[in-house]
Amino acid sequence: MSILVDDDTRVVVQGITGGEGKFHAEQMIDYGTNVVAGAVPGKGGEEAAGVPVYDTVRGAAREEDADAAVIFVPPAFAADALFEALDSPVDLVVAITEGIPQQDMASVYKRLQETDTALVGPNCPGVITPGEAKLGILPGNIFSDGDVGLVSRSGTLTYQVVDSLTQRGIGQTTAVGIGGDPIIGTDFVGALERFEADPETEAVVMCGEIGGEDEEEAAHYIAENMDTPVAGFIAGRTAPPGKRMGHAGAIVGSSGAGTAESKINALNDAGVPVGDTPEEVADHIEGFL
Amino acid sequence: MSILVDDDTRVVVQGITGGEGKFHAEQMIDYGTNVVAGAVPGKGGEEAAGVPVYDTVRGAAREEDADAAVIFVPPAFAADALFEALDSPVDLVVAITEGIPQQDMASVYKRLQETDTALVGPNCPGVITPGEAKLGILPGNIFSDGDVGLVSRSGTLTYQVVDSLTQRGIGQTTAVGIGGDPIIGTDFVGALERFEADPETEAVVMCGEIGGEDEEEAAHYIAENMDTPVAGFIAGRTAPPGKRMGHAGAIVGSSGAGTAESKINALNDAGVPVGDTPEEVADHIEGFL
Amino acid sequence: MKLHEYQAKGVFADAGIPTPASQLAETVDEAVDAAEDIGYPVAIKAQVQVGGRGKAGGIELVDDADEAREAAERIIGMDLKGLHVGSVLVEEAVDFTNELYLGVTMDRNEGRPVAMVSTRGGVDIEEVAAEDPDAIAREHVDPAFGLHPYQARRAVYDAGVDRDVAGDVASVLTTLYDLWDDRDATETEINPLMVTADDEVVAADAVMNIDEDALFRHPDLAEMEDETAGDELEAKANEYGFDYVRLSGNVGIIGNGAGLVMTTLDLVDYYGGEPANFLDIGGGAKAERVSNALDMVFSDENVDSVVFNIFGGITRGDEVAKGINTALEQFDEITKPVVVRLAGTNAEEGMEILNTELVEVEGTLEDAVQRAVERAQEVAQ
Amino acid sequence: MKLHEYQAKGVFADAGIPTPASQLAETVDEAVDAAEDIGYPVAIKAQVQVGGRGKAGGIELVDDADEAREAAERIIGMDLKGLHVGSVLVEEAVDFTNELYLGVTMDRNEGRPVAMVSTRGGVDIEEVAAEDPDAIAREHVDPAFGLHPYQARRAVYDAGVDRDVAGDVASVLTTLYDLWDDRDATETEINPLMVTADDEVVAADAVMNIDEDALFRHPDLAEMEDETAGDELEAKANEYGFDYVRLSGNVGIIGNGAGLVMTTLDLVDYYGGEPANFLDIGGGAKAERVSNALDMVFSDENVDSVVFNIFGGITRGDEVAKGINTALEQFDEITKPVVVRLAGTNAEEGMEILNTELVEVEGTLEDAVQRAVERAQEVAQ
Repeated sequence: MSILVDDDTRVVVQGITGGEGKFHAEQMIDYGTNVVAGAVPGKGGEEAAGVPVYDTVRGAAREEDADAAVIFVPPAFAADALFEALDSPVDLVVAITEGIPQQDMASVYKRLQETDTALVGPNCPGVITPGEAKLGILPGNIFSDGDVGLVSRSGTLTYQVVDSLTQRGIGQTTAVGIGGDPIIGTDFVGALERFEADPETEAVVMCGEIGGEDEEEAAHYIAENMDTPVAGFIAGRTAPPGKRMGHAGAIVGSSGAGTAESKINALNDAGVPVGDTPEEVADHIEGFL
Repeated sequence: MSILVDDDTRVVVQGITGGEGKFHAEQMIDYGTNVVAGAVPGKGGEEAAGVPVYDTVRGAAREEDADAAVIFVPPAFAADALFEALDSPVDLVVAITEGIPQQDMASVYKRLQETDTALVGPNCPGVITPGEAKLGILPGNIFSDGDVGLVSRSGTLTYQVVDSLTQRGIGQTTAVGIGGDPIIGTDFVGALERFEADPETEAVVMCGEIGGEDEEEAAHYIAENMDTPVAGFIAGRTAPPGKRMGHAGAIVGSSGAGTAESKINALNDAGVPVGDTPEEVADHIEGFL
Repeated sequence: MKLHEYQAKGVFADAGIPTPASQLAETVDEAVDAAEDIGYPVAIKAQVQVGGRGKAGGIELVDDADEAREAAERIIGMDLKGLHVGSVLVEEAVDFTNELYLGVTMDRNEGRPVAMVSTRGGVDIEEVAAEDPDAIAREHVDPAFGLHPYQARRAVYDAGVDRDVAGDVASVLTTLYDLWDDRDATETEINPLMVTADDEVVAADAVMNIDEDALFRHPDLAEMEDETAGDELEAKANEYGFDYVRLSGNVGIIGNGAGLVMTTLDLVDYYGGEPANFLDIGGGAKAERVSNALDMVFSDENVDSVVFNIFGGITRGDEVAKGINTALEQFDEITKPVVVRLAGTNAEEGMEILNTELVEVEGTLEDAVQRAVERAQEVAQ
Repeated sequence: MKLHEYQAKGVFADAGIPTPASQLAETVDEAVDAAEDIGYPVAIKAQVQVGGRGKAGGIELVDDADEAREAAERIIGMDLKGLHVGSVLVEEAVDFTNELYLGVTMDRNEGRPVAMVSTRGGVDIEEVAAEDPDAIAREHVDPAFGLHPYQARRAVYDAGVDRDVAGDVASVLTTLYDLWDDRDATETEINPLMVTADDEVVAADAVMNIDEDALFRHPDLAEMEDETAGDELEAKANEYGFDYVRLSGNVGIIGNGAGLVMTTLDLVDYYGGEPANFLDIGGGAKAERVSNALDMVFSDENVDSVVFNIFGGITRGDEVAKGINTALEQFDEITKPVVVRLAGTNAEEGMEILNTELVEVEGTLEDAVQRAVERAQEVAQ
């Protein structure tokens, strides 16, 4: 089993005729993902990455039964692409785009609450269920099929941890990059709920970072609701207050809100061991299995 | 029993320091309505119609346990007053104001869908449960307590029908003026659902008029879901197309949409007798009881 | 409130929608001068608030000054479906390969606006909607967000608009929605939006109806209202603040409350008469409003009798009756028979007070209407 | 991107928020002239992007030209909390009876903006929030609707603002929200909004931070950015398009991906070193970006060693290694020890290719960081 995506997921790629969109659509298809269509206004009737292109996401959803959209659209137009995906409708939207204006995302977030669609991202590497499907830009070859769920705000940090796991022979059910922006769709709790409900996921890695209170909320959720063991990692212990550390969401408030310390304490209080190094996280997971 | 309002309803009057607001607040109180407060920005701490005034509806809801708001606020500010009432929150809002711009009401309507509050109006005479409470401008003395529910898009037409009923000794459970605007809160179906669920309502009068499709939808609802007998009246048989007959919502489309004929046919098809005169409606109701 | 074509085109053009070159003309000479300025062929278009102007002879395409003069002479001052033509729009004739329909209106059943696109422009869109609903692509709009760009595009692609002009058409639709929204319109429409051989789009007609309840925030549009007023009596009603609609019968009707006045009209018809008007004087019945209302129906030549139906609610019947008496006494002569019916609070007291030398009194709505119908028939004979 | 006080005040004043008379001065003479123009007393305020300017000696109230000159001489060019003061704002001193706090920011936990009002203005609002949260009235805003008028009023009444100025304060709050919304701000704030004895309100300070991801639609604000850049290296990073933050340690850090770079910083600290910077070069590792990144850390005097940590995902490790080699070869001399660690796809192949005459190679992140820390300690000794 898995969460969010599997080999039945029928994917439409928004922005499939752009450089990034085309390259990663091909990579997804190579990985075995069931990419059924692209959607680009004005390019309906053409073909890209070997799949038909539609002018609208709704066209792709209707004609090709697409039920998930992956968005590779430049930041200035990404919010509109998100609104379109939500209104097509599809069950899952994965938004890869980095740099979407915060207020655009607040509008999208409002609409999201009115729908039943799950959003992953934006500013995320995507979702992968090893051996079945990947929606996004994750390097498929470092993942392996197995029992550990993974949820992370960061791309390459995820890869780092997965690499450690895979090298120890520990595979993954699904890995979800929830994205590094301040306003995102699926958050830690959203992903953890799904992992908890997935009978095949035996343990979960949760990679957080400074900024916001998502990790604290997750700690609360884990303490109250989870039987599946969770090991954590929090990046940004050395980040100075008031500076944006790469991710728009990775910022400690000038008053000290959103520190790594607060998150680590919350997780520890919830019984979640937090590794000092990525290898230590893998050690904890190995201990759970 | 009754629908929407009874002697437990705790009313805050928005605009209670204005001429209309004050007059009708006094009338409501004279009728026995449990008016507990007024709300007027900048007048907090004052008193009007014998009740305390708050700056905000939320203040009145908190301090006086108000659970229903009646709005007497000029059209330019009425939409904001409606948003405020919906966000206080209260269970019922009755908007008397006539002449609210249509687009303002579309915005309010959107917000209304996101809440659990019932809205009656705008551009309506209000709601009365004879002998218990009246929220609005209806002349209390023509109503009498009894078994007939009444729902109408028009004020004085309601009074005309009620007068006939009362003169025949037929009293009312509750009378609801849903208002003559194109966009309203509680519509015919909304009111009919409540009357159907009210064990004391033995028959219902429904006064429709030209414009829109609410009466057709109500006919469909009655045919599918109602055991309580309904008698109807439709005003505007002689209205020419394209002309607004007093009410903003009372207009037959230039293509012939929203005619009295269509509504009368729909009601007849649903087994609802439609009177040619108000007296005939009273005859039908007398027959039901 | 409906804007004239030339007014709506002005608003559209200011917002960046391409419109043909045009000039308004109120005299034949002005029309010919305008045609010469613009260059032939031009269309001469009657500026009246009614659909189907073309079929009714209100639009003519002319190729030279003689034809322009002839057309202007015929159209200016003509009676078009009952309306006097006071001016014409002289407009560059556009060569087109396609005609599209674009419109934005309120879908009252959904409580939200809807934007529409069809490739079957240039004809009555209501007919298209009736016979082939799928020929119109519709996008319902969340008023809190406005028309999303993807919705404008989707409407255009779903309608099957040619890919080469799709972007421009989507952009016009977006502007049409924004105008609808910003100017408190109840309807904005371009029918047809012409597509030329070199893939330009041009609004060949323009409809813009404004929500009268929102005019207070659009003083510029409110000013245009003076120029759109049709009937003299309707203008007078505007001034008095009455809801008034003129009809073709001979029984004048005055009442309070839209539903009750409509019902009174219906009863006049039901009892064999013909209503002359809808006149709602609103709440209460202050002497001044009553006399204004009477002034209106008395000055309508078609009216042979008047039924005056007031339901006293909060305002008591005896107060209403005093108001009516005072109003009646202001007239030197009551030129047409008036039948009054008072109902509601203190109705009996009211009817006793009424000056029955000036008016007839009936106890029920049905009786009052029947009496007024009889009196009208007597007068008309 | 944080605007300077004078820039934010300019934006607020243009939007109709009352601000005191003020002039920007870059020299002592300009400052004195400005003070004379405005009339005493005036405040001389250092224009630097840091809180607590007053306590740090960056703001002085002066009563005559001598005092103005003395203050300007002291403040212009001073080092304030590590930042060079290049200019001062000379501003009319306002007599006040009350100081309010007004602010709008994004509540990221709720995913929507929040507007705030407090009567405890003029002090650090974060402290107020911590010790007495109820002293701040909050209204969460639905971004699709904006701040409703009732919300602005409610925040003001709930905060307990004096009834005589409530309307004006609500109006300033509405403007503050509109600015936040229209200009893609992440924060707009007035602290304090001064209330004068005759019930006028004046914005005595102004904060406006702009979402850098939205600058593309605000060219006027983007222009102000040039004037707000602080550190020279941070300006260079902007130019190269790197996410870069300068820190105080001596281990330079380059990597790809925010989370992994943050982790590398944390590990440097964990293994007893001190990170000199955060530098995320983003996806892949093209030679040009690598050499730009190296250029940046090499030109930081504080840096004694560099750890270069790349996780090759879609981009293969051997390609990354080639990019690093090419970049390194562009330098005449590698002045500081560089420890490279490659991971991910084709990592082993990549590490074999690396030019180990120019860099040291380690197989794990932990080893690479420890090595770089050691090397920095060696160099520093």
